[in-house]
Amino acid sequence: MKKYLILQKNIQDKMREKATTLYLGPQHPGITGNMMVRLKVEGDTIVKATTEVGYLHRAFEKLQEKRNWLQSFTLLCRFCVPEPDPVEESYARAVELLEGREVPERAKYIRVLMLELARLGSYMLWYGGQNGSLGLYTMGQWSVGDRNYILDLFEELTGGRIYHMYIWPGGVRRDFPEGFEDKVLRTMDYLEKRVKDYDDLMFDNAIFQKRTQGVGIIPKEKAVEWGVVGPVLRGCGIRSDIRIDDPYEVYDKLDFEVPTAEGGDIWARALVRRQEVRQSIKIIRQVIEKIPSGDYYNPIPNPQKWTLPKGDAYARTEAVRGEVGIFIASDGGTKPRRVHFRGAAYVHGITLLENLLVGENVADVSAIMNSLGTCPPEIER
Amino acid sequence: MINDKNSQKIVDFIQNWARKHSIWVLAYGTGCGAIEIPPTMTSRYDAERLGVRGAATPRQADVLLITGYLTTKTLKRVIRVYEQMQDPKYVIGFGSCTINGGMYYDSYNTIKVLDKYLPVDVYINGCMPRPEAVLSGFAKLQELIAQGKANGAQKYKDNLDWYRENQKKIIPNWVMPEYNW
Amino acid sequence: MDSIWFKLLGVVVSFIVAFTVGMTYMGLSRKITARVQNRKGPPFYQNFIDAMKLGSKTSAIHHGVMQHFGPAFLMVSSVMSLMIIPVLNNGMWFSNLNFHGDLIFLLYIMVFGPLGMALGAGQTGNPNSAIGVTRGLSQMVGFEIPWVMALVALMIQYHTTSIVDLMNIQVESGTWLIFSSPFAFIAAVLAMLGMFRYSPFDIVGAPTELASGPMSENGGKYLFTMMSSASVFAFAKLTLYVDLFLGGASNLIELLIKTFVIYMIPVLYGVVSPRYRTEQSIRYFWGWPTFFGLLAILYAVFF
Amino acid sequence: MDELKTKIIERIKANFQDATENNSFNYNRLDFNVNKTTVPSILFYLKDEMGFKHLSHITCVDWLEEGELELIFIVWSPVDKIKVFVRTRLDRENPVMDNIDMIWRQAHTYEREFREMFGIQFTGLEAPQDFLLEDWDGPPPMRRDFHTEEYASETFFERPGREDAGDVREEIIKRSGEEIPDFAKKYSR
Amino acid sequence: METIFLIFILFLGGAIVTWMAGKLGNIVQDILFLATILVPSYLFYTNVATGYAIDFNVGGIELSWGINAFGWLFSLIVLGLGAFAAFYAVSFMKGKERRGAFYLNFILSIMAMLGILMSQDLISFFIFWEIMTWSSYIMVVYNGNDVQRIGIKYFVFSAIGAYAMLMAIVLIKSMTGSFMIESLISSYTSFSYDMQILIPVLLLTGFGVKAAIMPLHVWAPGAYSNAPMAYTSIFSGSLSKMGIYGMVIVFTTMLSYVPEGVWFRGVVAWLGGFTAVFGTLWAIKQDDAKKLLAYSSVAQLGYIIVGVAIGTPLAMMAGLFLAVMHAIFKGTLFMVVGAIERQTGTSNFTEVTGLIRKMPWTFVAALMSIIALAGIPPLGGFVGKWMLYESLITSDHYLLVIVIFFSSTAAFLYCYKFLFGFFLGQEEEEWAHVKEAPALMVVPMVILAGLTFLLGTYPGIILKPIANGMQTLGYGMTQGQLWDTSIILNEWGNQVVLQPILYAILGIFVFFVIFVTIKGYKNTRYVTTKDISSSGEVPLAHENLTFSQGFFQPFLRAVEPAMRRQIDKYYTAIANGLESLFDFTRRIYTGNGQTYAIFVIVFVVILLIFKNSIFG
Repeated sequence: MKKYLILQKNIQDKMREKATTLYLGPQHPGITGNMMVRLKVEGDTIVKATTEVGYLHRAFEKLQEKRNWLQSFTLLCRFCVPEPDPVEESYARAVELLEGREVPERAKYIRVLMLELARLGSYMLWYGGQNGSLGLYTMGQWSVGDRNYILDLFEELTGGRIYHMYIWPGGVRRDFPEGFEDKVLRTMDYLEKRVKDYDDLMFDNAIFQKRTQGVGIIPKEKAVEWGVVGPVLRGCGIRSDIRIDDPYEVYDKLDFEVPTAEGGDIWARALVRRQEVRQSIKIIRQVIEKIPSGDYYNPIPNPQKWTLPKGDAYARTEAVRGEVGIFIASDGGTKPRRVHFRGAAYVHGITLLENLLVGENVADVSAIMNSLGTCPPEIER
Repeated sequence: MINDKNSQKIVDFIQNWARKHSIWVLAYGTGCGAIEIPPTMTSRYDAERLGVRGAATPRQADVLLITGYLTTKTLKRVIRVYEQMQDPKYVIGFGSCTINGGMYYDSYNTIKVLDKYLPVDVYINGCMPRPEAVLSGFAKLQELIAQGKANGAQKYKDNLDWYRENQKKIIPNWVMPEYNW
Repeated sequence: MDSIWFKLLGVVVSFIVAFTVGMTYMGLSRKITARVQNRKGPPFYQNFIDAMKLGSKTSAIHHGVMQHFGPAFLMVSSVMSLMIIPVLNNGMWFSNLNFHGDLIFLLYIMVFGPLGMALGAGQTGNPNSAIGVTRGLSQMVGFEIPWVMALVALMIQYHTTSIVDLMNIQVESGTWLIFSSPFAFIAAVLAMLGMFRYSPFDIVGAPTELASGPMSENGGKYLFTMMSSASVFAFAKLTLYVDLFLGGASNLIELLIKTFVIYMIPVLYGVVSPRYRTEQSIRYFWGWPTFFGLLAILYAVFF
Repeated sequence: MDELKTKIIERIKANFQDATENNSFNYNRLDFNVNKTTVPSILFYLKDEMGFKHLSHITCVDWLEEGELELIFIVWSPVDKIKVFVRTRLDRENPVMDNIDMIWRQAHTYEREFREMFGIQFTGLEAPQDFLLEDWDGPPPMRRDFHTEEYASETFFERPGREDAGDVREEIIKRSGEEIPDFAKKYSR
Repeated sequence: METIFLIFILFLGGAIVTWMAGKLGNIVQDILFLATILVPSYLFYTNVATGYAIDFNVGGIELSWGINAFGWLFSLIVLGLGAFAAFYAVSFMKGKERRGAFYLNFILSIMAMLGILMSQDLISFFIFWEIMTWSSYIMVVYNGNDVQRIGIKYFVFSAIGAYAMLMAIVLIKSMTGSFMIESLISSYTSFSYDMQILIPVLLLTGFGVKAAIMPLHVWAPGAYSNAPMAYTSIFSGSLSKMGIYGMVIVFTTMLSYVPEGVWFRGVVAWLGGFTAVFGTLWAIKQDDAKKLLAYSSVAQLGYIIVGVAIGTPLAMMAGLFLAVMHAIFKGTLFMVVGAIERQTGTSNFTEVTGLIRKMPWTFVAALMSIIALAGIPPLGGFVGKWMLYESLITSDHYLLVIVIFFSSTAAFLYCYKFLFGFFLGQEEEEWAHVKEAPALMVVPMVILAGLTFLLGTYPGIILKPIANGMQTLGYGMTQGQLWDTSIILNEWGNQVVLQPILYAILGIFVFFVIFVTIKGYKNTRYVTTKDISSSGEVPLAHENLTFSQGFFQPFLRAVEPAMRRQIDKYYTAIANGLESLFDFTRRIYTGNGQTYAIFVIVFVVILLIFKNSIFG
């Protein structure tokens, strides 16, 4: 096991260092978004890695203090662009927890549908990113192209491809359009077919296996302590999923499995994600099957005058990258006192990444980052 | 011999035609708009059929795509990258936030008007612009290039002092090699 | 007909042919890759436009004289290879300098360019370039072994080191060397995967790690020269394979068909492969390809 | 759930006298208010003795009117499936807090952020001063007495907006020469 | 007086006078030094004809000095490189301590090498050999650092070689009754079978140490890198060639008469092949330029040994041509390292960087020699490499050619490392003050580098003396058979015509350089190496952007299994074993006179048994 990395004191040292500095980002094809990893390399082995963030700091949490409870949604979905729905859902649920507002059953099912569709879409991007980082660009072309079908569903349901602002406190913004269920099922049929193609191209590929097995290993016994969450944690062989452990919406009424894989390397994480795509499709089918009819929205009062009781709430959601959560604190006014977002990448992208990269090969940095699901806007907000 | 002026015209026409159909976009996702770049490049929208293609380093790139809001920290890098690009070079402002700050109008860390800091050739509005909008932005840029009107780099060169003044207002700690074009 | 000016004209003509064919092939490979990826893809002449655009860039920077010379080194390598590889087995236009078509000389002139380019990349001072160069050179040591084994097998089988002789042998006997020394062909083709630097052997300029590796600092006219050189070189290499194993070609159409078939091997293999790390690719080349090379030598010695 | 909560409260109260609990939630959440000096030890205790291995979140709330900053540590037990909030209050004028990144390494990141955004000094935190911001010389921006709108209008250029709120599509068409597509016409005012 | 004696007297006297002349001032000493090198060389080339020899008698031992065409070829290496190195040394030694000792040993080495070439008898051969060894040993320990390890290693191996040679000489004398090389060769076939094997083995061991062949190469990297660079250029360039000289004679005279010769040749050729491979691999690993070049020398000597050992006309010619080329380019490269070390104070790649704009002429010399070393046309190394490959292929050494080719391709790696490490990469602040080396150092380097260029196109210049030399060794070769002024051929009749290739390469190069230069000339700018596309970031002052640590790590990782076994370790084990043996011996020496007497008796008995069993 690698030694725990401790930031060195002599950062201000003016002597020329021995190790070569490589800047991976912010302008770099291999970086996942706008962030920077400062690599110190000797040969092609990394001796030290420092994540630098802040290129995307838009002060969301400051701005949300200036918006009322509902206006926050325009900002919320921009927290993490590939998969904005879990953030919206967390926020809506946190508000509901604080206010004690009931949500209709149908709305809960629709939320689950949204979350799982978002999960699928995000996995499609991950397919592209993970393979792009290893040089298999065909996979990215396929999966990102197929992701458009999911975005089409979003577009029909919510009006937006990427940003939905669909899940609101008290339910969802609008009901299914006519024939939407069929479209969802058709899309799922198509994706199931495609996922098999992906397996052929990616998981059955000897080079992919060679490149990913034994790279970026997270030790199982340290994983929870290091703050590893989501598929990355399940890739270490630990069965942990907020959908099961701390169930929200209607996940406890749905039948699905939480896949795990042993090893803690990129390959194990990829295996977990491979299964999760299938589980998501299964959940979506169940949602379409089980969704009750009825009201989809428990209306909130005039947002300009809508106040929440003093107190705070914290809601967590299982996103693709892992656990995301929203903490809100209210002082009893029409605007939040504090909204604080917890992203998985906040841990994965900084301390965990810095830790994992030491001793790895330069060639694997991008693959490791992609397998951890580092998403810089989530770190910087 | 051909008249100098006419031959220059023909050469310009051919060069602009080539530039128009070969747009190498610098791989720099400065903001959240970068999420619509992969769909634009991949199978459904396939920008490569217009000659749009990614370039890894600024030395090889033609177009700097500012995908959304620019924080002050990123602005510094963007300027650095822009100045390392080789003429002729173009800037596309992407999304409302580059035009007027968009929803970040009151944020303390993002710039609101991109064209005060960099010469923007084409703005694409929307938050965020759909791939179709991005493609239409590229088409607009192609049109401008063909007409020889996409001369932001020249504007930057001519008004360097003015741009520098604006930039240095935001970036107090200015340590960069001089721009010597 | 033997005058120096005629030869020179022949060089220019074959350069133009090589440039055009190489560029078109690269464009076609982009098109084919796009079709595999469910896309329409750029037009097949997209590479010409890219080259023209790069050529029409108005400014360029360099970090010193070696970077300035780098593209010229590359060009020396590719044009020299083109000149000593007989393009057609009876074309007087394309005969160039082919009486020098010595295989060992070819081996060395083919590394001339990459090494010169490496010097140019080194002078930029960009660590990405330097790392890319070290990867490229290491990988070169990898694939040169099976490649040389294949060539040595041919040499000892036919007692000549000249490409022209090998071509004539095929014309006279009517049997392509691909049939009479199949193991050498396998080893050579596997080595070719590395030579073309398509996936899975494209670690040299892997974008997700090193931006574009040795070419990180080159733009505009430098990149244009390199692109042209790459296309000429690609054509030269393909012609070499056709000359050595597929019996050469008596006219351009035949040559185009044969080279295109050979060219599709690395392209199609590359579309569905991620890239190897450097040491993995070296080990790959020293595995099965070298084994086939040994087989080829044994075959040549004992049969 | 209630049994579990009482058990946890008992154990915590037995070890940390200054901890006051808030057990008013009907879901898996439990709050403890402690002094800031107790925070490292209670977190250590929760992590090592009671199975709260997972640090879910750390957050900071600025109570400007009360002159205090509230730090909240949210820990989660994968075994008992319960969240515990450890809350403490710091003086707003001179916020000093013990560094806890030896308990959870990821707390390091939170501490860097709070140092920058709220001006909380964590004793023994070894990290570069800048985290999200670069060359920032104003007050800590997440404090409620920092007014972002004023700062933005002072620092950045603003594009002047339109005077009226009329329909500008005609104007745009005139400028660009494009036709309004048919589907859009029915929305015309 | 005979000119031959005059030459040696001038050398000897000049050496001593130069040594003493330190008090007269540095310039006088320098001039004396140069004169001592140049005047005898001039006399040698003007007055000593090839094939001429004088016999004389000292104390009842018949001695014979003279030069044949083969020796004359090597004298080119010795005196030619010696003269260039001497000019270089004058400037190199400016302001250094112990100049007198340096000059003395330098001259003695040159004299000893010339003496070896001129010796026609084994006694004077051995004496000159020992002078050469001792003078070079003093140079190895000249700097005084690491004498324990490096000096003793060199000393021990030289001693092993010398004793092997001495034993062979004694055996020869006991069998032929004469020290003359002629008589050895003529009566070799009449030796017993054991002797026919033993004498070449002993002689090859002796020569192999100097030629740094594989199991005996251990001393070379340390010794080459530890001597002053001005001397190392002749140490590696000429001194090692004396081993080759001896080997060639052994192979072409004795071993060509006996059937075991083929077997010998095979073993030595494969040893040479492995020397080339492992020398190259270890060279790639080095971070110090001196070490790198030292290992590279070992590897290059491996090629030469392969060519010499295979011994077909083409192979022999390739080996000898490579020997000449190696003297030129390796001499230059050591001079380059010396110049860089003099100007910067270090020869470590991880420290020095970006000197190309500071030391352009040194760079030109280094570039040319490196291209020659790598064997890339149109420079001289290519001719040698080509002939070597062709000879191996035509003489059915298929696997050896793969081994050699591997080593030669892998050599590109260290070649690039050498150029990149010193000259390319970031131009750092700490080396901003560095200036070009003095003219007296630059000019020899550039001229030598130019020679590689000349020989690459017109190898006939040097192939003619080589063919002449080979004729005296029994190879009948005429111009046009395997070579011409600018054409090289193999035994199957395939040829490379070098002249048009040179013109073509130069033409294409100049054309495209002009193209790149005039295209957009006005808007082409030079920017500093700090202005690189580092992902949009501006690097901090203390951050190192030069890639110099672990340069070829991925490659080394791939060949790691081959490099795990280091031959040094076996020697260390032997040394440790010997140490414990000595420890044991020390216990035997109790100080008691009677025990000593017993030991002496036992020793004599063993000697008698040994003598009877061998000499029967």
